[in-house]
Amino acid sequence: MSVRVQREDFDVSAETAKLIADDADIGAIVTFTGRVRGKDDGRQIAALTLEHYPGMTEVEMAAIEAEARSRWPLQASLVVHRVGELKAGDNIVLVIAASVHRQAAFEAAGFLMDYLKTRAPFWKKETTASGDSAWVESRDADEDAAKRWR
Amino acid sequence: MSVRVQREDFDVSAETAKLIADDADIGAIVTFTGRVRGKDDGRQIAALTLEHYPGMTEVEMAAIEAEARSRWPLQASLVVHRVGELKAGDNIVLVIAASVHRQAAFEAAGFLMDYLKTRAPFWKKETTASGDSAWVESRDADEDAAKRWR
Amino acid sequence: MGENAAHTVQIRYFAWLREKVGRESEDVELPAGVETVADLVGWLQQRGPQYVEAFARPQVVRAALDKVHVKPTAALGAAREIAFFPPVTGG
Amino acid sequence: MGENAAHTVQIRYFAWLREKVGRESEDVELPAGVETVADLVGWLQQRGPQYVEAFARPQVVRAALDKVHVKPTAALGAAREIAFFPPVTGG
Repeated sequence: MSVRVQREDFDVSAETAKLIADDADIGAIVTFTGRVRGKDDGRQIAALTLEHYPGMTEVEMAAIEAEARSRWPLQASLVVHRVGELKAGDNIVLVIAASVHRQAAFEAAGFLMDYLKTRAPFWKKETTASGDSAWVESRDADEDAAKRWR
Repeated sequence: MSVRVQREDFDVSAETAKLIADDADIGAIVTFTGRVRGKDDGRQIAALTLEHYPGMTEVEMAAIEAEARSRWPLQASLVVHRVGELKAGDNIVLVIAASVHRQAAFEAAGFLMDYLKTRAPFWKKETTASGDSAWVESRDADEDAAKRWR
Repeated sequence: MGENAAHTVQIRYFAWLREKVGRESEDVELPAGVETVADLVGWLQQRGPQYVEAFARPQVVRAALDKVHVKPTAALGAAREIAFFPPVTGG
Repeated sequence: MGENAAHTVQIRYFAWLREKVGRESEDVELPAGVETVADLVGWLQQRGPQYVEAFARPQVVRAALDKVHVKPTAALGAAREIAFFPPVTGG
């Protein structure tokens, strides 16, 4: 039931423990963690810079989370997105969805990621091992993934 | 790439870190945690006993994991299932699926849970707060969930 | 096998089948004519009321031969371990 | 508004739009006739080659009015903050 934009890393177990506390109705917890890959289309990636639109980011993330909670019976949910300079292997994004049964938790977590990828104002710039940098282009696959929820 | 049956609890972050190590191709990690709920159909649940069929359990879990890996391009996967005496709020099962992109990780984690629920020889016995105990009945919803992968 | 050679198998019971039968396992010598899982269930039910009750609702009894899920029509063949249990409820 | 009252807005640029325009934001007074997001893009492109280049491929430029996603046909209305950015690539 919260969204955060932060520079710091996150810990999945610690975030889960804080989120679910002692809610005895929760039987299913799905987490998604997105990481900086060391390769993209064959290029060696040394670093990734995450830029965002402060103010709009939080509003969009909260709207996406509210939409998920209106569609599925969630006991708890969380979206954390990092910004700033990241390197290969670093965590980028965390989504947690907790529900009584697993179907709602799985679907809500997938929905949160699909909408986050296509609506939340974040942009990635890759720096390769050779020092070149370029803005990551959006993937048609992400648009297609988001469309299945309409 | 492994399955375990154990009495001890597990830690999602620690299991994830061990599993993915420094695999730089992994961009997406989905975890599922199943917990003992404090209520079931309105009954207050004090404890849950997990019985299994030693030998067959491990064979079935390994077969389910192998099937997932033949269907999706997974960099890593893990299934841990607890047995013995558990109480409300305790973890029961952990599934982790890691891949380059998120779709494979989400689908594989969902598949692993659906197949585990309908094929792995585990049985739950609930003890209510008033001391009554009864074997949990299988859910048609679990059979239906497993069928969608055929 | 089966048809012309009786052989000894271990039968294992789990969950409420174990409770109803009153034991975790037993070794039995399969008599001639007991060819399939369903045959074995029928034969067991002649052995006492606890077996009759355990197998009273065949639609909620599952079986495995040597730790592999099978249907009631499966031939016992050379299986050494036959297990009976309710539909699984793990996860 | 819009039709009969020019008003000052802050325009913000993100990612490669920011790099091509060469600034993060600017305050501009909207001239009469600039009613929609698309009108504003057309007007900006008259202000210099960096804008021409930044908006050369309109299909990869997205806009927000007061931090809400909008289409190019959206009326600027009383918006105080107009943002231009590429398709998002977070997550």
